[in-house]
Parts: sequence; C-alpha cells; structure tokens
Amino acid sequence: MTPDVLFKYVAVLLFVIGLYGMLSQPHMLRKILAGNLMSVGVFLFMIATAARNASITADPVPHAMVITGIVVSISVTALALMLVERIQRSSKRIHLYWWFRHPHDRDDEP
Amino acid sequence: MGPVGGVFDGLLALVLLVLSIRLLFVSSLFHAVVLFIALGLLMGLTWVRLQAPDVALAEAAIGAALTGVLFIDLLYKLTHRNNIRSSVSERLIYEQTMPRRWLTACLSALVCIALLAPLLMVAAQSPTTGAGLTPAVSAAMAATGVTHEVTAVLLNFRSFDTLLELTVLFVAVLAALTLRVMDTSSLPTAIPKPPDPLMDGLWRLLLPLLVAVSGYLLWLGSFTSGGAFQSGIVMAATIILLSLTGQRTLELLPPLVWRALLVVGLLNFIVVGAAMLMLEGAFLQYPQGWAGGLILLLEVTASLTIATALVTLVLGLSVPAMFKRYPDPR
Amino acid sequence: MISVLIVLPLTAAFLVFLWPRQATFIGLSASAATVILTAICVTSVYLSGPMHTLLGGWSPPLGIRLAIDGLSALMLSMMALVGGLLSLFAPGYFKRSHDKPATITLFWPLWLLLWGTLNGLFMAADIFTLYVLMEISLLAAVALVTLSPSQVATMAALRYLLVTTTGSLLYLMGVAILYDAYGVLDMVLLAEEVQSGWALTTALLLMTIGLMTKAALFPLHFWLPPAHALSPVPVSAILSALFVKGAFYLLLRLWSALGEQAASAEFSLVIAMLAVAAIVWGSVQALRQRHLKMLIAYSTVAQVGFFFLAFPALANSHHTGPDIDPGLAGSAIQVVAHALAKASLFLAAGILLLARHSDRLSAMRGMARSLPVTAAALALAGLGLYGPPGSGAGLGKSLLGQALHGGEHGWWEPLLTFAGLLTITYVLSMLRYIVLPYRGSLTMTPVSLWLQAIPLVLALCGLGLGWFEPLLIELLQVQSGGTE
Amino acid sequence: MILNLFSIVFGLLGAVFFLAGTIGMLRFPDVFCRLHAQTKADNQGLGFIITALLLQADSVWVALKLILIWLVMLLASANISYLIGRYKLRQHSEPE
Repeated sequence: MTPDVLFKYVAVLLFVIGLYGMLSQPHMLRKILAGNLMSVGVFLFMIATAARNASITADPVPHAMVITGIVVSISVTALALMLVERIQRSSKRIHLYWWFRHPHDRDDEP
Repeated sequence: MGPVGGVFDGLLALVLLVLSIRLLFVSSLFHAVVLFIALGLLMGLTWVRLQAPDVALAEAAIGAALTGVLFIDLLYKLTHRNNIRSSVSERLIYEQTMPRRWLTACLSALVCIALLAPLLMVAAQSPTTGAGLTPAVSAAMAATGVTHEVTAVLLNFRSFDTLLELTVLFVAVLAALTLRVMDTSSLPTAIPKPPDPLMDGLWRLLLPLLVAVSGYLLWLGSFTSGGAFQSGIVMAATIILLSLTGQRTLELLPPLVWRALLVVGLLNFIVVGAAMLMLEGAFLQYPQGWAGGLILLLEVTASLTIATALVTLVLGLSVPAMFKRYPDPR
Repeated sequence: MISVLIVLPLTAAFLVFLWPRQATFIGLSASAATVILTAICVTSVYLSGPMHTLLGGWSPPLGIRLAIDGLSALMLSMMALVGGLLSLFAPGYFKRSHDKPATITLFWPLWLLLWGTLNGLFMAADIFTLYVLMEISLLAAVALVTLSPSQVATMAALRYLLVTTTGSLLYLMGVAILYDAYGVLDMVLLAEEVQSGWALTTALLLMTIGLMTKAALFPLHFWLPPAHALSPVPVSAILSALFVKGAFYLLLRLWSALGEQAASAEFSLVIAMLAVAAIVWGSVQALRQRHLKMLIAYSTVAQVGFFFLAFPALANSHHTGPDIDPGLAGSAIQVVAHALAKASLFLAAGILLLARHSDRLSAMRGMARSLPVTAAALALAGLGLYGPPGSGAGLGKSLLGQALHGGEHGWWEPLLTFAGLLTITYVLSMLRYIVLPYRGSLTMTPVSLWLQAIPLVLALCGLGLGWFEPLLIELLQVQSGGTE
Repeated sequence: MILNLFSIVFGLLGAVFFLAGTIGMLRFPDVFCRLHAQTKADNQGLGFIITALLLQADSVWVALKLILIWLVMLLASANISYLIGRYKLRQHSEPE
C-alpha cells in the first residue's frame, strides 16, 4: 500500500470520526473540536491526492486549496469560541443539541 | 522510501486515528484539547511525509499553535471566571436522560456508518496514478513570475481564491468585533501578569529572530516553500507570544492604523486587480513581465493583513481592549 | 466586467470598516452602484447572450471562471431588487429601533460582504471557489445574527454556525473526492469528465446533504427558525429571503451539471418526500406560533419544500432541446417570488416592532386602522406567498405542476393543492389579527410612511412578477454553451 | 565512510536519549520528575541528533541552521519547563 492510499483511508476515517463527534457530543467545545477533526480529514484527503504520483513533484493545486482551507478553519474556530465565551458569560449552558430540545430552551420566546 | 518508510507511515496513521478517537471520548476537556494539539503536530509530520512542506509550515503554526492557544485560553477563562470547579466545566456531564443520549448516539452512528461505507469505497477505488493539474501548472510556470508552484497557484492562477481567503479572515475579525461591540455585559479585563525576568529574557532573544524568520519566509515564497501566508502566521505568532509574556502589542496602535492594517492587503489586491481589469481586460490578469513584482507587492501587504487579523482573532478572547476602538456614528 | 459585481460590494465593505463614520453614505452608494451594474449585466445577458470572464486571465483547469447565464441573471436580479430595497430600509430601521448606535456601522460591512459573496455564488463555476464564497457568506450571516445582543440569539448563532459549517465540510469532502477522481474543479469541465461510479455518487451524496443542511430542507431545518427569527429585522429578511437561496441554487446547478450520470429515481423520490414533509411540517409549525417573526421563519421552512419539488420535476421530465425545462423555470421563478414576499413580510414585522415594540401576533390587532400601509403589505405579501394565478409564485407553481404532471406520478396534483391550502391557512390565521379590534390602551410610536412603503413595494413586485412571464422565460432560456 | 559511521552512532545515541526521556515522561510519578526527564533527555538527545546531521550537512548554511534549531529548542524547553514548574508550585502553595 503506497502512502497516499493509506492516508486516504485515514483521512476518510478522521472525517467520519469528526462527523460522529459533531452529531453525538453535546458539549459545545467538543463539537468545535470535532469540526476541526472533520476539516483535518478533508485536508488529508486532498494532500494524499496531490502526493499520489511519486515520480513527479506533488500537485500544487490541492496544497493551495488546503492552505486556504486552514485559514477558513481557524476563522470559523475563533468565531465559534468567541460565541461560546459570550454564552458562558451570561449562562452556565455548555451543551448544544441538534435533535432534542435543551431542557431550558425557550427558543420560541424572542 | 522502502520498508522503514512504510512502517513509519503505518505507525503515524495508527497514532492519528487513536488520537482522534481519544480526543472525542476522553472525559476531561483539557486532555481533549492537549490531544488535539498533539494531533496538529503529527499532522504537520504527515504533511511532510506527503511532500507538502508549505502545508506543514501552516499547520504547525495554526493547527497546533494558534488553535491550541485559542482553546486553552478559553478553558482557563471558563474555569476561573465562572468560579466553578474545573471538574464541572471540563468533564463530560449530561443534562439529558439516558434514553435520549442513547438515541442520539445510535442515530449519529447510523448516519456515520451510512456515509463511511461509500467513503471507504472511494478511498479504495481512487486512481493511484494521474498527475492532476501538475503538468498544466508546470507548462504555465514560465509566465507566472515565480518559480515555486504553490505560490504560483495561490497568487497567480487562483489569486482570486487568495483574495477571498483574506476576506474570510476579515469577516471573522468583523464578526468578533460585532460580538464585542454588541455585548452588554461587563467585559473582564486581561489578567495582569507580574514581571518575570525569564520571560523578559525570552522575548528579547526571540523577537529579532522571529521577525527575521518571518521576513525570510516571505522572501522564500517566490522560489521555494514559504510565502505570504506562512510569513504572516509567524509574525502573528511572534506578536501573540509577546502578548502572552505580558507586553502590550496591538493595543498600542492607534485604532485607524489597526483598521488600516486589517484592510491593506485586501485593498491592495483590489487596486491591483482593478488596474489589471482596465489594462488587460480581466481581474488580476498580470501583464507580461510584471507578474513577479506585482506578486511580491501583493504578498507583502497580504502578510501584514494576515498577521494583524490572526492576532486580533486569537487575542480577542483575552484582550477585549483590542475591540474598544470601533467608533459609534453618533 | 462581471467580476466587479463581487468586488464592488466587498471593496465598499472594507471602506466602511476603515471609515465607520461614513458607513451609511458608502453603503448606500455601493448599493446603488451594484444595482445599476446588475441591471446592465442582466440586460446584456438578455439581449446578447451569456457573459463570462476568466479571473487572472487563466482558463479553467488552472484558473477560475465566472459566468452569467439566464438562471444566474435571474438570481442576480433578485439580489439587486431585494438587496437594494433592504439597503434603503436598514438605515432608517436601525436609527429608530433601540439597538446600539454602533449596530449600523457593523451592519453595513457585513451586509455588503454577504451581497458580494452571494453574487459570487450565483456566478462562480469553480467548486472550490464556491466553498470559500459560502464560508464568507456564512461567517457574515452568523455575525449578522449576533447583532441582536440577547443570549438566546447567541445560542442560535452558535448552532447556526456549527450546523452550516458541518454542511460546508461535507461539501468540501465532495470537492476533494471529485478532484481526486477527475482532476478538475470547473463545473463545466467536470460535467464533461464525470463517469458514473463510487466517486461521483459519494461526492454528490455528500455535497447534497451538505447543501440541504444549508438550505434548511426538512429534517435538517432545525437551526433555521431561531436564527432567522431572533436576529434584527433587516437581517432576518436578508437571511430568509436571500441567503437560503444560495445553497439551493448551488444544488440545482450541481445536479444539472453532474446529475445525469448519477441521478436515480430513488433519489428524486427521497427528495420529493422530504419536500412534502417540509411543506406540511413547516406549515403546521407556522400555525402554532404566537410571534409574527417566528411564524414567518417557519413559513420559510415550508417554502423551501416547494423549491425542492424542482428535483422530482427535473427527474420527471425527459426534456431535451433548447427550451428551458419547465420544472427548473418554475422553481427559479418561485425562488424569486418567495424572496420578494419573505423580505416584505419580515420588514412589515419590523415596522410592527417599531410601532408596537412587540412582534406578538396579538400586537397586530388594529393594524388595519393604525398602520394601513403595512397592513396592506402584510396582506399582499401573504397572498404572494400563497401565489394566486397571475402572481409570481402562482406562475412558478403552475410551471412546476406542469413539469410534475408530465410524468407518471398522478398524485402530485392533489398534493400541490393541499400544500397551497396549508399555506393559505397559516397566512389567514396571521392576517385575521389585522382586522381584529385592538383592546387595551393604544400605545404606538409613529413610523414614517417612507419606511412603510418599502415592504409594500416588495410585496407588489412579488405579485406583479407574473405579468412578466414571457420576459422571464426568455431570460431563463439563455444558456451557456460551454467553457469556450 | 567514517563520517557515516559517526552519524549513525550519534543518531542512535540521540534516539536512546529520546526513548529514555519518553519513558520517564510516561512512568515518572509527578510533574517535576517528568519535567526533569523530558527536558534533560530532549536537550541531550536532540544535541546528539543535530551532531549526527551536522556530519551530513552539505554546506555551512545548512550546518548553521541546524545549530540554530538546537539553540532555539534549548531556549524553548528551558522556558517551558520553568513555566510549568512555576505553575505547579503555585498551585501547591495556594490551595483551591
């Protein structure tokens, strides 16, 4: 198995593990970590694609895409953490649910 | 690479997977963050193994360092400001009843397995040969004004993406600003740090070195791994380090200068792009022979903007004063 | 030339950030310029065919291409019409509402960024550039939601950010897989290269789920109502009327470019079922709300279901030839009509908030007498949402019905009627408060007629869209030939 | 030839130090012992590996960069262990 194929499997697994965390973990910070894990998976897939031809230099286009992706990912992470901080300042809620209502949720009362 | 390389790759892959699973399920949140930082460092190693030194530079600085600073800073504030025992805020506690928790886990697992199967098939069947766009890039390199392929893609072939990438940073800063300005509750002030001889010595030694490295990376970009982005990150890391040792950094800048630094890279892109639109007929189409100079010009301002934006984003959590500089219209 | 449609609003956003004191002046001038430019581009597309540009002068496999065909032109005109009127509304609204004065200096750059990137979404043909554009618009949208300082809104913003980021990452994984398999990023080139197989199916699956999350199709809609209802009014209008359309449009584009190789009857059936579920669920939830903005937000969930009927319609018609597919045309016209009606509804809710400081449905009592212009706007916009024959939404629905009717599914006809009935039910349940007498002491802040006129204009545009049927169809006929 | 031999010897020595340091990191009972294992072994191990690489360097530039890496590592690890140690000490002296 050449490194690019090996790391493609790893990339896919990292992506799905991240997705699982995003869906199942209730803690806000863990969701953000899981999102980062998902993006790492995508980046790894792209770089593995770029590296598949060992005889020539690696494909620079995915490299450029991943560098752009890293910037996007830190921007999203920073914003999400700031939102968590603001939420924490006024309440003690640390969980965020997708499928169920939070016990204290009053979304319908603007 | 031979068998040694293969074993190394296998181990690396295994460690990556174990780390990623551990970081989701370890009970202490602090441990999870530390594991994430470790994962970032190992990713840097993986990029090197996959012949992507440019990405490795970016990942080591951002994935491991800056993201780590962001998370740890937030954790520290949450545990100390809220005056709650760390075990409450850090550990996995559930506010929901068991059946709902299990239902969530099962549903998530179902979705993930349903997606994992086709993804594994894709990984198994993905073509193992094929050069992607490498030949096309190599053929066009002569006209790009630089000799490093990644820089050519970032600042010539797909320069529009790079403008948008800077815009992403800009909009993140704007969003952070919005959060701060619209905040009605009182803001905590940064914790004053006692003077510390060792830290003072450290930054005095490192500052010139890091500034030199940042400039060096910028210069390297036109012919080998490096460039505006990496240079900007190193610059940002330097300023963040200074801030963490208790020095005042960006707060010292007049507000207008701070705002100007945040948009200079973007406006420069747009001015150059618009000029090329008038002269050459397409946005950011460089004229023959001018590409190298224009790219360098764009890179210098872009790295300034990247550095300022990253510092603002990372320190925005701990130095709210940074945002107290956006005037009201009235 | 067409790159300016993206760059101009972005530049204005940067300038507003640099000189916040001039925010409204810069913002309004940039909006006017963008509207004029859009008009020029759309006219040119209508008269002389599709336009395109190569950014950086490099042609597709290496460079990035922007193109406007009939469908893009229609979407861009929607942006210009709704966006222009919103830009007129926002400064007046923020000045009168009790928000902090800084709100407007933050609103302008974010809104201009959103406008520029949505324009980009409707033009870009490069799937990675589309990802970056989506992320910019997403971050701007989240920031706009946080313009409302309440803690519930912050929670909604965080959920919004995390859900849509997950959607974006699913999309990006699709991009990675497509590049891995075919080595190009341009949509037209991809359409030539793709072959059916695991790579294509998986990539399309991931991208579809990702974009469905962003477009809030049932059951992935849960983030939408709080985020849309809790933000300041102009922001709700932007998000509901315009932002949701970006993801839907992209999905339509992706499927018409790549779907032929992968489309299956099962897929369109699944989408159809989700669409019907969305219509029913959204309408029922809308009926249960006690706040006007929440009701309007749930109505978006229902209307998104209507848009997605385009997919079964497309799969239904084995349509060839130069004419536009009626399913596609119907869906596109419906998207525009919905944008106009929804913006009008939210802005009218804003005027209610300004006048009565509440958006409870009971606060609407007596509106017919005290705020006749806004009451008329609400009624007309509600009508526009339902879509009687001759209106924009009516035209869209009849085209969709035509396309669905052509196939073997005979059960569409009663279903569409039922969906229309549901819409009229919740619209009427909202409108009845207008004519009910107001009880208790009447406290009302006067609102200028100028602000009240804007939702009325929007609602009238939505209704009047039906008059331009030949024009719209002719515009939609303009299709691009290839990369050139 | 003889250079290669020296490189291998130094490289292996470095690896041994790293291994010892890692084992200490994992097995030692408290933070201070772990810091001791970590920094001492790391500095020494990295020193050996840099020496091994120095013998293989193509040019003076590369050699200078390698030495710089080692110096920066020494600086960083000294400071970091100081910070960690101080934090731990303070935590001990003032109970929660």
